[in-house]
Amino acid sequence: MDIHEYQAKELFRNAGVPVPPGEVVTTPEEAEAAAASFGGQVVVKAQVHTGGRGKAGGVKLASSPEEARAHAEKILGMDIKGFTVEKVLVTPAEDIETEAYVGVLVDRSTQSPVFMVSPEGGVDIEEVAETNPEAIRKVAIDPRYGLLPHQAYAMAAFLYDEPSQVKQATKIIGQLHDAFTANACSLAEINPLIVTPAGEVKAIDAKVSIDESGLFRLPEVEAYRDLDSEPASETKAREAGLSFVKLDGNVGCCVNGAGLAMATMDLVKYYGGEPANFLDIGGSSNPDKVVAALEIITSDPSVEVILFNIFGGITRCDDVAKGIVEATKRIDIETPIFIRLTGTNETEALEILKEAGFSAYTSMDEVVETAVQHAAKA
Amino acid sequence: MDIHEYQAKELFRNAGVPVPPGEVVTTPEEAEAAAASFGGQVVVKAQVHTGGRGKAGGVKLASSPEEARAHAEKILGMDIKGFTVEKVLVTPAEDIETEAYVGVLVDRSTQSPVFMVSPEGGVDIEEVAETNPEAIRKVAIDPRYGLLPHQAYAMAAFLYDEPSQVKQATKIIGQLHDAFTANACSLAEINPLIVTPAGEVKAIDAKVSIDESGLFRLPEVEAYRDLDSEPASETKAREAGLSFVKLDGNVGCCVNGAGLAMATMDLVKYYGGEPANFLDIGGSSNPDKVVAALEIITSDPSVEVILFNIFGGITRCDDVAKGIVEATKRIDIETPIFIRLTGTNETEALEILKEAGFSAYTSMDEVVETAVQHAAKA
Amino acid sequence: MSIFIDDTTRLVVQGITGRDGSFHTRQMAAYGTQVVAGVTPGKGGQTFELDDGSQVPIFDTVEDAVEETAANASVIYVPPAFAASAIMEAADAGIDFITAITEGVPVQDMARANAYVLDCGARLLGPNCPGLISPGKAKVGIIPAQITTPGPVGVISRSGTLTYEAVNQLTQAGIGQTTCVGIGGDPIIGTDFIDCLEAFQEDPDTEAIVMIGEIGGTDEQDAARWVNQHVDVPVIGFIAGQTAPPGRRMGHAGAIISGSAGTAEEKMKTFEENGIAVAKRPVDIRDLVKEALGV
Amino acid sequence: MSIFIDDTTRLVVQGITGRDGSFHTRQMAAYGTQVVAGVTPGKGGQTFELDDGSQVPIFDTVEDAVEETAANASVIYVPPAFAASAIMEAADAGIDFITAITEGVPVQDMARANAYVLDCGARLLGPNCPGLISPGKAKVGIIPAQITTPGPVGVISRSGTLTYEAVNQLTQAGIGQTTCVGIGGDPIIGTDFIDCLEAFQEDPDTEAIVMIGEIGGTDEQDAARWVNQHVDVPVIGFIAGQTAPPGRRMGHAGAIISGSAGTAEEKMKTFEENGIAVAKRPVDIRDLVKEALGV
Repeated sequence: MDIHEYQAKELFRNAGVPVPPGEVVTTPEEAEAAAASFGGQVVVKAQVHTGGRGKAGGVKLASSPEEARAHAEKILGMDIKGFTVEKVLVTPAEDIETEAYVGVLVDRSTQSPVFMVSPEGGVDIEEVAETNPEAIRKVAIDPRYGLLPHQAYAMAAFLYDEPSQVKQATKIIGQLHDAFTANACSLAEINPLIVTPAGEVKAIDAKVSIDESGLFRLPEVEAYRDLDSEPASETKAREAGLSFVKLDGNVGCCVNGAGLAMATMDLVKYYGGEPANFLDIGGSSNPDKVVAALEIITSDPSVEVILFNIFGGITRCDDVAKGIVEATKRIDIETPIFIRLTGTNETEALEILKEAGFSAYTSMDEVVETAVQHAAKA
Repeated sequence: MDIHEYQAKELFRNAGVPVPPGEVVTTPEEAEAAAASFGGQVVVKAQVHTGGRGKAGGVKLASSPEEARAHAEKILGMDIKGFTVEKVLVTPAEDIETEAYVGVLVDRSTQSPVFMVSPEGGVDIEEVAETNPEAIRKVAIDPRYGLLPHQAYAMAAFLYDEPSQVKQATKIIGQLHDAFTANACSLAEINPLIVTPAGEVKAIDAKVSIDESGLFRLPEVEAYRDLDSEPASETKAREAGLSFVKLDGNVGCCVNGAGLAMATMDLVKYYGGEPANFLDIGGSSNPDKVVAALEIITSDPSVEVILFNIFGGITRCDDVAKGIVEATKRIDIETPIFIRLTGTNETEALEILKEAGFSAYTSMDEVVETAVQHAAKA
Repeated sequence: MSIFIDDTTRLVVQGITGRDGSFHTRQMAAYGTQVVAGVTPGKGGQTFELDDGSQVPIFDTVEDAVEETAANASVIYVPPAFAASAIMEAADAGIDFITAITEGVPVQDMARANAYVLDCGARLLGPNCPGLISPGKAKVGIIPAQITTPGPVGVISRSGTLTYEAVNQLTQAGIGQTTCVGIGGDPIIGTDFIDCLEAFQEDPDTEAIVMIGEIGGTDEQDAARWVNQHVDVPVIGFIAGQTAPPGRRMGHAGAIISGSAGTAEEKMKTFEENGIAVAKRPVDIRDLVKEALGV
Repeated sequence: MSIFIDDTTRLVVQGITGRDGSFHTRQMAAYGTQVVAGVTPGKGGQTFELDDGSQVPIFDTVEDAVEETAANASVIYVPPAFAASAIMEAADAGIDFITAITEGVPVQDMARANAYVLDCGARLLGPNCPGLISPGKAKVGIIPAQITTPGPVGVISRSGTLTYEAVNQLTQAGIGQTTCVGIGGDPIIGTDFIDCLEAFQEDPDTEAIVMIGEIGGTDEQDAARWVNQHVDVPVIGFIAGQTAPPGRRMGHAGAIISGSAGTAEEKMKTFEENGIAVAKRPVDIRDLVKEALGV
């Protein structure tokens, strides 16, 4: 789960990281008031779950409250890579001597948290990694010991020469690690970590992703979830216990299992179609889930056909078939449905579906090809 | 550093361990008032840094405030194994169904904290270890991982059968471990951990030793140090940065290095004498330390002779000799002093001492034998 | 032969009295797996009845179960909050092979648990995996046994039902399996492709290997290079998620393309570069295996 | 020969600019030890001048020092609050042999640091120890070099000045040492008696071993049993603290008799039972060594 900059800054502040103050607002008037309360120059920053806000014009410096209001007016409602800006953060502008990058993420290959730090901050770290890999230092954190003091120091000394800055950065790296572990983060980064002309080291941007699996222990972080920032269909899917990702095609997919769901999407593409979504209904044959899945899929006006691909292993195919029949009774669906069911109790399942008037297939390729052809005709 | 039961209970309470309330008082009147405020039966418990309080009559049940007062009167001022009772803890009496033992200590052989638990609590655990070792379960805690949930559960399940009690004890074991690590304990134990007739698991006695080396991080625990409970000489030694332990003999010993100090004491005994103390002045030749050492030794009326045994390695013997001469100028000492100095700058040192009128030796055996003979004559 | 489990495996089920645990215990036992013990804290001393009426003793702890029944493998069906602890408990009790079915284990919990398993010298499969089956010998986890049959193909997969799809097609074509292993879809897992490849490479009965990967991470690439250097039998690969957009998690916690790494295209390219036959569609897996085995 | 250190040892001094660190760096270098680097955070790039005018480069981190100077041993003179971290830093930087002189390191810090050193495959001596000297070759720590001389006796001790006493007597009697090791007086230490015994047993030049123990713990008893089973050369033992009362800490954090274990009497008894000649007085050590060597 991605959270907004202002929320990430709150987590960092709680861990002791020096982060300048800020106010999140949803109207230009509030932006003006916030700028006035801070005095001096402020920055107005779009709060959206995507990078590249700056290039898109979502981050603006304002010299006066009036200017802040004008910027907020432009930024609020702006579309950045498909995300509509609903909130802006107003924060005092800082004088910047140097910009560094400090981040920590769960690394799959070392199976541990890994810090990445670079004195070249303020830019995309992936770019630095490509153009100047020597400017990045990576330090794996042994999960048995956590971040060790000498590791934090060595990273800080890689960023700075000035002992006072090294000292401040050592502390901040430790605090960032605390925030990372306390909040089940999969990623926590400060970019840039700046040094002011007075020699103070501060975090002026913050990015955090939370491991969804860790949220059950963190209701206060779960509360950060911004439902406005995701399609309503994804919110509904999550609430129904489904994995759903909206895509741009016209073949609505409903599959059990994430791998099979991806393979089904791929096969749609293989036969010349475009999947409208990723949807994993999981192992359950609960009609409520099937209803929710169908509601979500049909709420997308682009969807021309609905494709079920169910491999009955532990899940019994006849249970799923009953669920589909039950679901289509409960909601009115005009979109044609193509169903493939195979595995446990397949014969009974096909019987149930045929009785209810559905086309039913046992081959994955056959059903996908048919559905794609149908969608192309629509 | 040993702390009192009431202090240990405070640390445990801070970690969440269920500990009945209690009040520490220094007068019978206060004991009566405390008993009245709790109502019902109370226990009046001597607060001293030694075990066996019960057998010595230092723990008494009182059915009324008046009785609590009477008990406090007897217990306050009582001598238990050389410790004078200055404080008593008044605490509500608990009904007890079962008594268990739960302790954790730093174990030298596994180089890690080790838990010991036994369903046979309320008695000396060393006794249980001898008479019924199967009633004790030991679990080493890997310092890389800390106490793991399954370890806490397995210990609790060893103590209790009733699931609710297992659950409570699992939690308490975790809290005890938290208290142990947060307070640099070398030992933290609950004995007994009781179950009340209502099925509640509670700690009704607590014992904690703190690793002296960890105190620099824990000013609030350092403040627990009870100067009344140790000889004034030991307080003075600690403040002067000396290691000092008062003993019962008449040969005052002043040595550099703990091992050599013990070996010197042993040699005093070997030649038929009795050491009056253990005293390690460390590696410093600072006259202030020598002054403090001499003041401490001479404040013991039993001391008949003072024995210096200095091996000059890094410490230069001439510096120590100067320190001794300087020290004896600053304070007036009538007790005869026997000095052995050997090692770095030994010749210069012996010169300095002879000039100041001291006997000076280079052999450890010779000086000890001479000092012991002199003490025997005194 | 087979890898990791066979008819000598003595299994303890952690969470045997739960909904999933009890269901799958019956399935595993019915398949012939030696289910020797169950663990549910607080239910030690009770027994769990199998379909044939025989009783599996339940213990409070894995340690007790190992002591009483000499269990050497465990399978975990406990809720996510307790899964990492259950894994560590099994490792601490001396279990050699631990399979964690549980989905949704916090990834930082897993980092610690994984380190612990290694420190104990045990092997973990999962979490968030369907487990494994050595057809005709034993099954640990939730793979439907009826889609498998004994034979010469080793199957390794990050997915569940996609694996069933592929295995089912093999079985229907008369091609059996030595062992089918689901390694799971989480970012941090115990046993990875290379561990399985190594085991299959050492198994004389495995004559071809199927690797079913997906987007996210670079495990498939690493595995491909390992195949190139160490594997003698033909390897057939498939990658799910060719149409997955970057930055979006596709169900599995680990199925997410971050940055430039982890795309299906990249993985398939690396497969090809390292001599792995790449199946474009699931059904191609069967055909490529047939070709490789010459049947 | 010698154990742990010799003339190939390349030493980095952690805390080189501190009071103790700077003094002993000069002493060690003057003895001929190769002091190749110093570490003081914030002073990287400066140099430390030895008595002969040569300059030792100072680095911010041990990692930098190892990279630039190929140091393979470190000695630690930093304050107690930072000592455990300094130990872990040295181990992480790939140092093989770490000597921690610092006294007063919190024991729970040490438990973690010790585990870390083992995980890194390094060896730690100390903390709270005088270090070691291989006479004529190298000295690491604070043992006064002038009381030692090359020869056939290996010395292991939990104490500082008591060791000097014993070694001095050997030297004055013309009996030299292969290596004198002070293992330190803390409850949790890196290298123990058995580690040293093992090293001396493998050292062809060590013809007799002196073990100087003290009250507290059961290391001496364990060592005595090990001697009985594995050591071929004569071993002479001494235990300090025969007159120490139970329950009182005698200076060293580890010198405390708890319960029935750890008394000097018990230790001396176990020495005798395992064929170790027991010295009653420090001066007897010399005489027993003479007897053992037949000189």
